[in-house]
Amino acid sequence: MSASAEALVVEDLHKSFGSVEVLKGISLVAREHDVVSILGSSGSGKSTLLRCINLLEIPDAGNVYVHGELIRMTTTSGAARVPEDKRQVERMRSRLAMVFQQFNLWSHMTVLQNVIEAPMHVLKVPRAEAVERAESVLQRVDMYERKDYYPAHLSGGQQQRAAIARALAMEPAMMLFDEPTSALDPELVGEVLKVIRGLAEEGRTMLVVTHEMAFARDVSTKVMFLHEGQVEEDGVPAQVFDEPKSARFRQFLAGTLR
Amino acid sequence: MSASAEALVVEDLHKSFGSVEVLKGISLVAREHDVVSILGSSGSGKSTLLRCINLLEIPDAGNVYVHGELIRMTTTSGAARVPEDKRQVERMRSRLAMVFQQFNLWSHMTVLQNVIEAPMHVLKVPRAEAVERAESVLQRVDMYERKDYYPAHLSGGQQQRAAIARALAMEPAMMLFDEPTSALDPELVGEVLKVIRGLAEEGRTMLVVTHEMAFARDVSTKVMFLHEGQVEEDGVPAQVFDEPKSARFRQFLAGTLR
Amino acid sequence: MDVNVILENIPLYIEGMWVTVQLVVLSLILGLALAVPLALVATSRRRFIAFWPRAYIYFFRGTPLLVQMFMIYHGTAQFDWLKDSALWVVFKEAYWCALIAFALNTAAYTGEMLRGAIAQTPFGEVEAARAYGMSRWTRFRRIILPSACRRALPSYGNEVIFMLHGSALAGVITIVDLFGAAKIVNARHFVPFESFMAAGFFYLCLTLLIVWIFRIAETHWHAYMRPREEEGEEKGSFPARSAPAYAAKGL
Amino acid sequence: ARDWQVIRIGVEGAYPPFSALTADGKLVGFDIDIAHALCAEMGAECTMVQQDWDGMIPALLARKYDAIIASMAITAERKKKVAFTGKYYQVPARFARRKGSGIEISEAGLQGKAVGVQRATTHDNFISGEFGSDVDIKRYASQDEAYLDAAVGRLDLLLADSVAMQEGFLDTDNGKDWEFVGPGYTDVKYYGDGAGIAVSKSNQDLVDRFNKAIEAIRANGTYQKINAKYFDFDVFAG
Amino acid sequence: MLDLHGYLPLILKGTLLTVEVAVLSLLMAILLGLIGAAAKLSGSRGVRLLAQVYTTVIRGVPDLVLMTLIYFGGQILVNDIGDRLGWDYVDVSPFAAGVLTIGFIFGAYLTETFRGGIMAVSRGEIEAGHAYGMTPRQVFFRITMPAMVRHALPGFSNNWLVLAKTTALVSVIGLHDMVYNAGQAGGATRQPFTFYLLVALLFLVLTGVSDIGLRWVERRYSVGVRKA
Ligand SMILES: Nc1ncnc2c1ncn2[C@@H]1O[C@H](COP(=O)(O)OP(=O)(O)OP(=O)(O)O)[C@@H](O)[C@H]1O
Ligand SMILES: Nc1ncnc2c1ncn2[C@@H]1O[C@H](COP(=O)(O)OP(=O)(O)OP(=O)(O)O)[C@@H](O)[C@H]1O
Ligand SMILES: [Mg+2]
Ligand SMILES: [Mg+2]
Repeated sequence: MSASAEALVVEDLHKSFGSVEVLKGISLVAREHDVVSILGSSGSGKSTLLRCINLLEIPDAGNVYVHGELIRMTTTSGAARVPEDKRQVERMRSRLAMVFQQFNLWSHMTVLQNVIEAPMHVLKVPRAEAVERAESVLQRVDMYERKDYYPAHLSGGQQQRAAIARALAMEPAMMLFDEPTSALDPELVGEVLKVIRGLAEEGRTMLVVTHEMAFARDVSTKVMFLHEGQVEEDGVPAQVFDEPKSARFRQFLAGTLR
Repeated sequence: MSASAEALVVEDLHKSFGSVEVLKGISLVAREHDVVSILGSSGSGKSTLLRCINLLEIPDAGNVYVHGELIRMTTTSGAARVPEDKRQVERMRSRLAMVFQQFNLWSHMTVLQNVIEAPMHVLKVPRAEAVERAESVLQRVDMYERKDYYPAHLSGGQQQRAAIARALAMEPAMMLFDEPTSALDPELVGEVLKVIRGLAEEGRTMLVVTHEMAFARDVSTKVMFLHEGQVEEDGVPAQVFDEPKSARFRQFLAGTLR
Repeated sequence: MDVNVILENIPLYIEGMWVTVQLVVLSLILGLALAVPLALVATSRRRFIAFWPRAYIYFFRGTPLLVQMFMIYHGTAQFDWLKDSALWVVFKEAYWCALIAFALNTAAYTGEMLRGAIAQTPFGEVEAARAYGMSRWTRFRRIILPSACRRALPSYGNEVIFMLHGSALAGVITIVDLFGAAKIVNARHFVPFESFMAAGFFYLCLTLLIVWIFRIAETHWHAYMRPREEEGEEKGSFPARSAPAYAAKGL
Repeated sequence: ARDWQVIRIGVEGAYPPFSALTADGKLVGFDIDIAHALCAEMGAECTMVQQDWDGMIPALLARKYDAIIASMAITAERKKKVAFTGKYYQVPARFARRKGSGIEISEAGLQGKAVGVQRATTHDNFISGEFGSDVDIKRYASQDEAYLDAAVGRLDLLLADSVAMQEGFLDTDNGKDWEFVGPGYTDVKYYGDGAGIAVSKSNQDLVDRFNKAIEAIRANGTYQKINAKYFDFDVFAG
Repeated sequence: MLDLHGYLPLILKGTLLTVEVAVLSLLMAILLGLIGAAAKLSGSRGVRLLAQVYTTVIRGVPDLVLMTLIYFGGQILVNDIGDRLGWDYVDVSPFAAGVLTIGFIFGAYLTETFRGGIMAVSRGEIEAGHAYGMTPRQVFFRITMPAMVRHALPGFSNNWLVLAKTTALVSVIGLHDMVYNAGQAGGATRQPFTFYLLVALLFLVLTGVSDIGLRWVERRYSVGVRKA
């Protein structure tokens, strides 16, 4: 494998809520075509990490580089840390498409409207082109027949696939998945993982928070285990799963029951 | 194992909603100390079966015997099937304690109040005794410290354990669990399954609708796989899991990914 | 019961009804135009800015419409500078006074309704919009406002009905609206029961008309909240939302 | 039949100087004094029930009180519903205009003018009947409200009882910019036979008692004393 | 600042009357509301229909029109009944008419509030009651009702605030409440704005104080509810 470019670099990220420090210095490098699985027990800070990366939460310290570009932060008079340039953040967000655990589809729009919304109003793609693009991604996730449904009329798995289509339609440089299957029943889990696996095979760069060990082991190029806001273990899947160095991670693997 | 008495017998249960037949003749025998796992994909009729057993839904046809006693049904002038004797139903229900998937704790009562409510007002246990009993079951499920919390202030796993305590306090002849873990995250799943496993080891008679194959295999004495309202496969776990006869069940097992 | 008196006076009632409809429609349009900016400013995170629309809303929701109308109709005449200004052309007429009072009043109620609906926007949906790089204004225009308007629709239906009811107060200050017409019929023929019963009947008809219009609007706008109507849908459909709690409003 | 030891009398309270409310809520005025005098004459105990003009007759019909003493003109239309005593006073109606407005009382002069009257009065009937299509009639629940709107400039003309208007408006601060215009009207078609006391038709005996009492107070000088308290002319003849 | 020309006592007397009318009609409305909600949820079609007509008509007709109608119509009705039973005259005073009308109107609104509260109680909780062998009566009084209070409270508060403001209408049927008295004082002093503003402020005090009180009650009743 040739050394591909660094799609995302996170340096020493810190985040506290009140007096609780949730992220205690996380660093992470994702090259192009990397699929990074983020593991960790509940409350270990996985979601917070993803949300800090695209600045849905403002980190207290640390840097994020997207394709080598530093997201510049500054400090207000009130001592709050804020992005220096809102435009830069909006541009960055339009390149890192996030897929939420709870889908967060816009409930008053049909699937198709959901998918064309951001391309049209963020990327300013003309409507006809946005629709064309949307129809092709919907076909990819096998949701074309449901394009005129409202989110409330879809099953969990269908909603999740619509959310993935919405993200794909942005033609993002990178996709962030936050536990994309944990709200689904076992059969739907399989369905959604198949779609993500397909994206991985295409060579998309992805960060995936997941509880599915089989998926982490088979699909990802890197695995990262968070524990109490720190990276407790990371490496390529074979190494991490077969020779875990951290006692806590070994315990976690044992605790997953199967 | 000595042939123990039949705690629950279900004979040829039928149930339709409108024109859709959801249960197409289900029969089932649970002896004392049996732990019956009910498997099946979404919509196969598992919840409906449990709800028909304690008459939260009225079956269209079929008989239910609890400890050999037939729950008598009759037909009204309006051709609706109704229980012949409401008292009998109430008595039966007080012996088959149900634990709901959505917990259904009474939100205006604390955990302790939830647990003493039915013993006091259905079984007419004096308050002091009800409290004593409640405290002991709360200790059993490790919820004693939270007894004065309201349900909304508990985590999912804690709510589920409170719901189990509420059922246990009725000292029921039998417990019905409807997907007791599907609303929980992986670590809470383990926590709740441990409690149920403990109950099984005590020799309680239980019917458990579940998606956790490991649990079904390790804990239950009988497994039953429902498909489109019919019993597609049943037997002891070893036999059912290792040599499944039904093609559909084999597919179901494969679909659960691990 | 003297039905003939009513039949003879139908033209008067129709005229009054027309005035009522005019008053209600105009005040709703003005009120809505005022309510959107009001709600927007009231949701501002900066307290000092949000204070003013909230104070406005608090005053108009906390006092009776009758008193508000009297303040504008009788009250304005207290000020000589106002009577000498060009504005007097407007305040001189009972009709305009009533219209102003109604519009200010409904703006407060509608503004509060929208503010509430905006505050209730599912957090995840707003966050998704942020995550896709939408700017503040795009988020408001494309996600928050359309979704809030839909949620506010049922309570806005109630507001329209209450505006219709409130408009009967116009009859108190010399305007011959539907209630004013009934008062004239009563005054001429001394038939309070019949004359007001007839007015009540016409108001009931107008109310039912409004309810019907809103039902159609909801069928159109709330498709996403209802179970799909098509045959043979699989599971996963959303439970029908329970009817909105009936929100009442004062006069 | 009742013995009429206790009589409830409906009065208005917003029609100075015939009836008005003081700051502390007491009823005063010519109608009120006459009512008390008549009751004293009849040896009856009277309670005054204040009622807005709009509901005056309906309330009598609903038996909220037994008689109306509220400067109510005896007209044919009203006689269909209630019984009247003979008049207890009569004065003509007149228009009033703002000084210097130059409005003349004619069809052309009234064209498009805002004329204030009290709703359901003889004046309302008169203006509606004679000039209804030409003028913008503003109807008020009480005469006081009409005066207020006239004072602030919402009206071009007022039509009311000349005496009531003189005392209750033109002579007050509110009415200092206003003056009478045109003739006095006593047209029987609209104005009937002066102001009388209205009583339910089923209580003819009470009408008789009131008639006797009116004669008695006119004969014994009580009426003149009350007359003199409010006016410097005889309101009975008009 | 505010020169009230000695009219303050008159206004305050009116305020007292306003409060009296409001409280009495609230009591009547609660009673009618509970009956109405029970009727709407009852098994009998006739009873349900009756309740439906009640709430529809009341919600369809302006308060002012209803009040005028009941003030006069109510008296005629009472007279008719009285005549038949040989009673002496029974007076429907403006006070009684005001209280009856407002109570009657808000009974309909509270019917909806209470019904909505009952329906908002989670089906699962009710089902759990049945599943543990409670009788329907027990489920209603031990589970549904206490849970309903919490759901109905916001609607109830809202209705009370509206009711308090609706009392202003009694001035139109000649009751000397604070709005009526303000009109008198405003006319006599030629300062109507001053007096109506005073009354508006008094209403704000009334609604403001109730608001604080009701919020306290709501907080007490919403223990066990997680706020987003
Ligand atoms: N907005 C917030 N305010 C306060 N605490 C927060 C907030 N968001 C998260 N936390 C806390 O931060 C910790 C980490 O939360 P996070 O959501 O990142 O966990 P997670 O690893 O995603 O867990 P899970 O697997 O349950 O989703 C938790 O203890 C949580 O309670
Ligand atoms: N009250 C009802 N009215 C109409 N249809 C119903 C009703 N309850 C259940 N059904 C239908 O009956 C079928 C079986 O439902 P049931 O809840 O028993 O499935 P399940 O096996 O428990 O599924 P899951 O694993 O998703 O809980 C489904 O197709 C469902 O849509
Ligand atoms: Mg998370
Ligand atoms: Mg189920």
